[in-house]
Amino acid sequence: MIIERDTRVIVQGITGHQGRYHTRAMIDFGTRVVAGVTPGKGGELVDGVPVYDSVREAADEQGADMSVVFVPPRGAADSALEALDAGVRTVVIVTEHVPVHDAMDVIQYARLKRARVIGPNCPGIASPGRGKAGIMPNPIFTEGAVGVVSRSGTLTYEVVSSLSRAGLGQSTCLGIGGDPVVGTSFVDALRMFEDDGRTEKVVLIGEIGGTAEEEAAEFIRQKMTKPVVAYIAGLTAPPGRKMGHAGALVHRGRGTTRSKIEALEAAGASVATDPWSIAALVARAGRR
Amino acid sequence: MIIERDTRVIVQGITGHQGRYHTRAMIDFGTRVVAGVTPGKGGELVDGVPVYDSVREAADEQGADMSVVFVPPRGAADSALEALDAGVRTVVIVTEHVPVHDAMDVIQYARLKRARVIGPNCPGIASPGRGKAGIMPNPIFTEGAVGVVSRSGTLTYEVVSSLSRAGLGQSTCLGIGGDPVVGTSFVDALRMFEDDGRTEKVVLIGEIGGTAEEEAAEFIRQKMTKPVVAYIAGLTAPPGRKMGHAGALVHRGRGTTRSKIEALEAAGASVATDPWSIAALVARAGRR
Amino acid sequence: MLLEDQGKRLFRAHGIRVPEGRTIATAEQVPEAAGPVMVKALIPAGGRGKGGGVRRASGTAEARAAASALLGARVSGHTVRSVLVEEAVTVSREMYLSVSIDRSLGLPIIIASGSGGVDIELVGGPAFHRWTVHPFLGIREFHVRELTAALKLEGRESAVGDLLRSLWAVFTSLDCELVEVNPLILAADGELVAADAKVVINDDSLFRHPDLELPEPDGDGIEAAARSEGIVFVPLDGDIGVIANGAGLTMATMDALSAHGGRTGAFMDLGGTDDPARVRRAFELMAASGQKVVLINIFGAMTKCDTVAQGLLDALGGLDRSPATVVRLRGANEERAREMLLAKGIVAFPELEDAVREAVDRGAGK
Amino acid sequence: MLLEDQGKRLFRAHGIRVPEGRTIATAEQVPEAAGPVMVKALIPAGGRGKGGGVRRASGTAEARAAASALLGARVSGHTVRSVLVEEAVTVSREMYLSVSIDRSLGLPIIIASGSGGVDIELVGGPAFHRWTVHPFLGIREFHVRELTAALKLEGRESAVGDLLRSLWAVFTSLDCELVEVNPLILAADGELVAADAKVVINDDSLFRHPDLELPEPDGDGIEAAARSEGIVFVPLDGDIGVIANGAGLTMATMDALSAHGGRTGAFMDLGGTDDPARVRRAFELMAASGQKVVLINIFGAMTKCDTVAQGLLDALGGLDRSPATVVRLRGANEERAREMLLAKGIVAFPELEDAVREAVDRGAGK
Repeated sequence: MIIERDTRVIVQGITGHQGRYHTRAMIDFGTRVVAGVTPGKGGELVDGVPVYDSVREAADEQGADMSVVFVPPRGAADSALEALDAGVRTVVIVTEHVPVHDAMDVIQYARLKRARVIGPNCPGIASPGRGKAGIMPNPIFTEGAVGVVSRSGTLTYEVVSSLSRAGLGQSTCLGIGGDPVVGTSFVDALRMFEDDGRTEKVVLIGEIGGTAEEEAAEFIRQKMTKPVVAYIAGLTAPPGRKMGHAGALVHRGRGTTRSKIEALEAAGASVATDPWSIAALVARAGRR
Repeated sequence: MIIERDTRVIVQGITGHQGRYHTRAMIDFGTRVVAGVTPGKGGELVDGVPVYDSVREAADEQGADMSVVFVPPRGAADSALEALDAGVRTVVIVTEHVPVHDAMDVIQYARLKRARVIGPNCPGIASPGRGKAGIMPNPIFTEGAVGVVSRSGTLTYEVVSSLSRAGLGQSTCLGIGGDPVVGTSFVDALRMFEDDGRTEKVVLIGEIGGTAEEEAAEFIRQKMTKPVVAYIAGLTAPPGRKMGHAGALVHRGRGTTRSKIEALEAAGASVATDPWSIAALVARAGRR
Repeated sequence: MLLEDQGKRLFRAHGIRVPEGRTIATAEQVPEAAGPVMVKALIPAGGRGKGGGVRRASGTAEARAAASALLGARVSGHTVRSVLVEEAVTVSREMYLSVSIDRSLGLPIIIASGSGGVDIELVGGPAFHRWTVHPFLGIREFHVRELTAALKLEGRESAVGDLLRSLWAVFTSLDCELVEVNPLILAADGELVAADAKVVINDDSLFRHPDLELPEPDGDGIEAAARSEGIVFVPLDGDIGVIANGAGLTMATMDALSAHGGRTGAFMDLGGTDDPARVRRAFELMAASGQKVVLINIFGAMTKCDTVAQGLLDALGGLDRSPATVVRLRGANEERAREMLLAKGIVAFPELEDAVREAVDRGAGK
Repeated sequence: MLLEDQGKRLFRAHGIRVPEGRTIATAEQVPEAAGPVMVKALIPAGGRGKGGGVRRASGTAEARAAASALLGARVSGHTVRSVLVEEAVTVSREMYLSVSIDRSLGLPIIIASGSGGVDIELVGGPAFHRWTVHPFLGIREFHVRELTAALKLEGRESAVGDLLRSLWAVFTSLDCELVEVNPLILAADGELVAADAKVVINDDSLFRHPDLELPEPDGDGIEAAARSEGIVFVPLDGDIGVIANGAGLTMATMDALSAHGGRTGAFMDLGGTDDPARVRRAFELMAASGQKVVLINIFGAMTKCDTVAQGLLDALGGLDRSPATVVRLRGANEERAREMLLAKGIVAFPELEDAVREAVDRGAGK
């Protein structure tokens, strides 16, 4: 799903600290990282990966199906637009603190180009045994049939790690990002998991703020045949305060944990009350 | 193809001279004209068709799959964008002299909305026995299996009329418009005719300027199984002069009739040397 | 969020009519008023009206009294440092108009209502009209026509168009999350007047607006100090401080505490770091916030567990008194971190559940 | 298309450096020159260089002689009414840069070449780099980076960015079909200078630019008179004038004439009309253009055949001498029109082929 063994991945901002570190980790995960891009650094090598001055050059010479953007906030949108303009089909924006108007532009341009944006402010995607585009830690994963989708980073690692310890491997883990406006929604992810032959069960990790979980619940009710286990963080977060994520904000009474949990339960999802109970619920979850 | 018996058509600029005239003609053709739009004229009736102040209202109350725009050049793009924004799937822009930057905006917004624009500066579309959106004259058509696509207006009527006299009815006749930038290209039209169960043979009427016919030839060579008869106007037009249509301009040696005819013949199309020989070529054309 | 007077200056610069007014910091500065005036607390928060932060005065003396009462008072959780004194516009009708971002659609949205006195909590309800505006198109004539009809301002299309395009210009040029006019007034003289101005600028875009002076955030020194280090600190009313890395994990830890009978006293999202000094600073700030217990929950990825352990040990070594500290570590370099802590007598739990129970027990004074 | 001096004034207003120059209408107005100058014919057409319309002069006397030779002369089919005299920039390198519209893609396109002296006919060839620019995005930093590399102007990214954004601003704000700088000069002082300015404005957008003074179109009075009536008239070198309705039909009629041995003397696209007076005026203009034969080919749709017949009869009634007239009619009210014409002794052919043969025969004087 989204990333396969033969997906040609490029890294934008590959010569930075984060870019270098995660390029190594992606290669170790088995990802086909074919090129890096840093303007002015064309011709260098990072861990054996050739660096180009532009995505267009990288795409012309190496092919580029997917890009991971590690470029700082001021240049992140420009880099993502450059990738989309050069025909990259999936752009993962890891960068945190991307201006929200920039995010809207990038996401709408992707829509125009029939491409996909994941993020911004997201850990990316990992499909154990196939490839990874982003920053999720390699050791937590095992190959399997659980699809995981989440607005969070470390909480997701926590959950994936506990799934792996419980012998529940993952098909694909997708971090959609913690910003108010993101390119790939829960509903998009659920639709892909429902259609994905490798995925049997789905874990959805949400949090307060917005109505993405309520929309996910509606999709689960109407379209999902695969079982969904959900967990929503933020039950005790005070309203009106941003809780770390720009998107995690209960505003004018909307987006509470309570409304999300109720919607998901009404839609037939099992909702875990603690992160550590998720694995057990997944193990028990049957085909609906 | 594009317009069917149950397609709900609205008319933007319905209270103008052209709008009224062609609304009547579309209804006579059997088209389901459900509403008209003229800001400030909401509540009126034109030939029994209710008029609304906005597309949104018209769409909410009557449904709107398709719109025909008769609004003058200054407001044509705004009207088309309004229709696209309200969810109309196909917008036919009849208006001549739409600024080319406006046309680009409208076409790109349609792309974003996964909708179709036909035109600007086009006679629209007619599918005998099903419906018509545009200004082609009703009496020239007969129901049949010849698909016609053209950059021209009256020349198309001439050809359709001669096809009808020769007993060769039409499945759909699509006028893509004479401007340099149009929403639906020859290639788009050929692809639809190739997939259309009602169409057995295709007539393509081109003219000097641009490379749309050359691209059509490439598509015919690679993808078309149905026979194509072509005619290209402008063999004797002098280079560097706009011949009536803004798009009919041989510029810097590109877009000559000669190059178009050669490309089409090389692709296996039959090319007529006179408009009056088209019908005979169509009658003779076999499945390739 | 900008203060109302900043928002109104922006509006005026974009050609939007706002009431004549003056910002003052002491009651003596209240200008002589010819007629009735509004006296409004300048705080970066909505709901001031309900909180008593907006008063009407019939003349200068009343205005002074109102300013005097407001200055220095707490309104909606903020201390009032300045007030706006402005002409009271003679109202023919009150309306609502805003441009914001619809999260679900990921698009700007205009929300409008032709009837005044609307409860802002109901924005999105049936009394409100909504139009998404595509960022690639901006405001088009059809938006203006539809908004004019929705606001029942037929015949004033040109004024509505000017207003809407100006609000859009503020919204886009300043990277806003919200530009709200509530109420928008149809004045007795037939003009449209923005009687209030609520402008919320996207935090992540501030680098593009270096000249913009944002109001000092209220809140105590620890919050401000944490912010200056890029650490999110939110004070809460319990006694267990939670330090975790990542917003979701921090909230999940708080929720787990609560589910087991604990009460979180502060939320601290450490974010990603590979710098022990930063961890140390975070712990010191948390310790200074007066928590009885601090629960540290780290999942090591980019942030390594041993980095956190080192930072924590550095902090503890430098503090005279420190709160009871419960540590839970998972992930990269977890073993090494556990050994480092154990050498100093600190047990790091591998399971969150155990750490949560321990923290709750300590908080309850068991 | 704007004249070069107009284009350069636009460029300058957008911050683009252009050579210092002056527009003059007589050789006496040539300013005193300190060094070498360029003397350039101001005509709305490309290819002036090849046509001898651009001359270099080493000083004032040479410049006067060049201006004198150019003023009043015909260059590339246009009469030179004014010339531009400007400083000759010391060239370090010549380049090419334009923004235009790619018809196939329906998108704006930047075309650039780092090597000068390029043959403009080869634009799009391998020496040229091309980037579409999405109208919804405009110029972005990545375009600037790529253009800088393509022009081999590394280290001058900021100057390239300013230039490209300015050209884009001209292109979009003036509804251009083409904004071309050929050559773009890297001057000896290291600055980028637009040595030429070709700006083609989309005719259909002129209503948005009422202040723009376009050069008087050359061409004879009939062309201008037709244009003022919204009729397209193109003079050609044969003797059969073609009046038809619709661009495609008119061209097809010309082609058919040619295929049968005739030579078209003028193209006239009547467009759509339901006004006999307009048809009459069209025929009168065609008659005045001195054709031996006029072939009228009308397919009646919105334009009815009887309207055309009436207009034609009105015209013929008012003319002392008229060319031989061959009429072919099809479509709405065809029968009625044929009767109207027959009553005045004119046979209207139903088949185009027959009408074409008749017109060719008449043209050949048979």
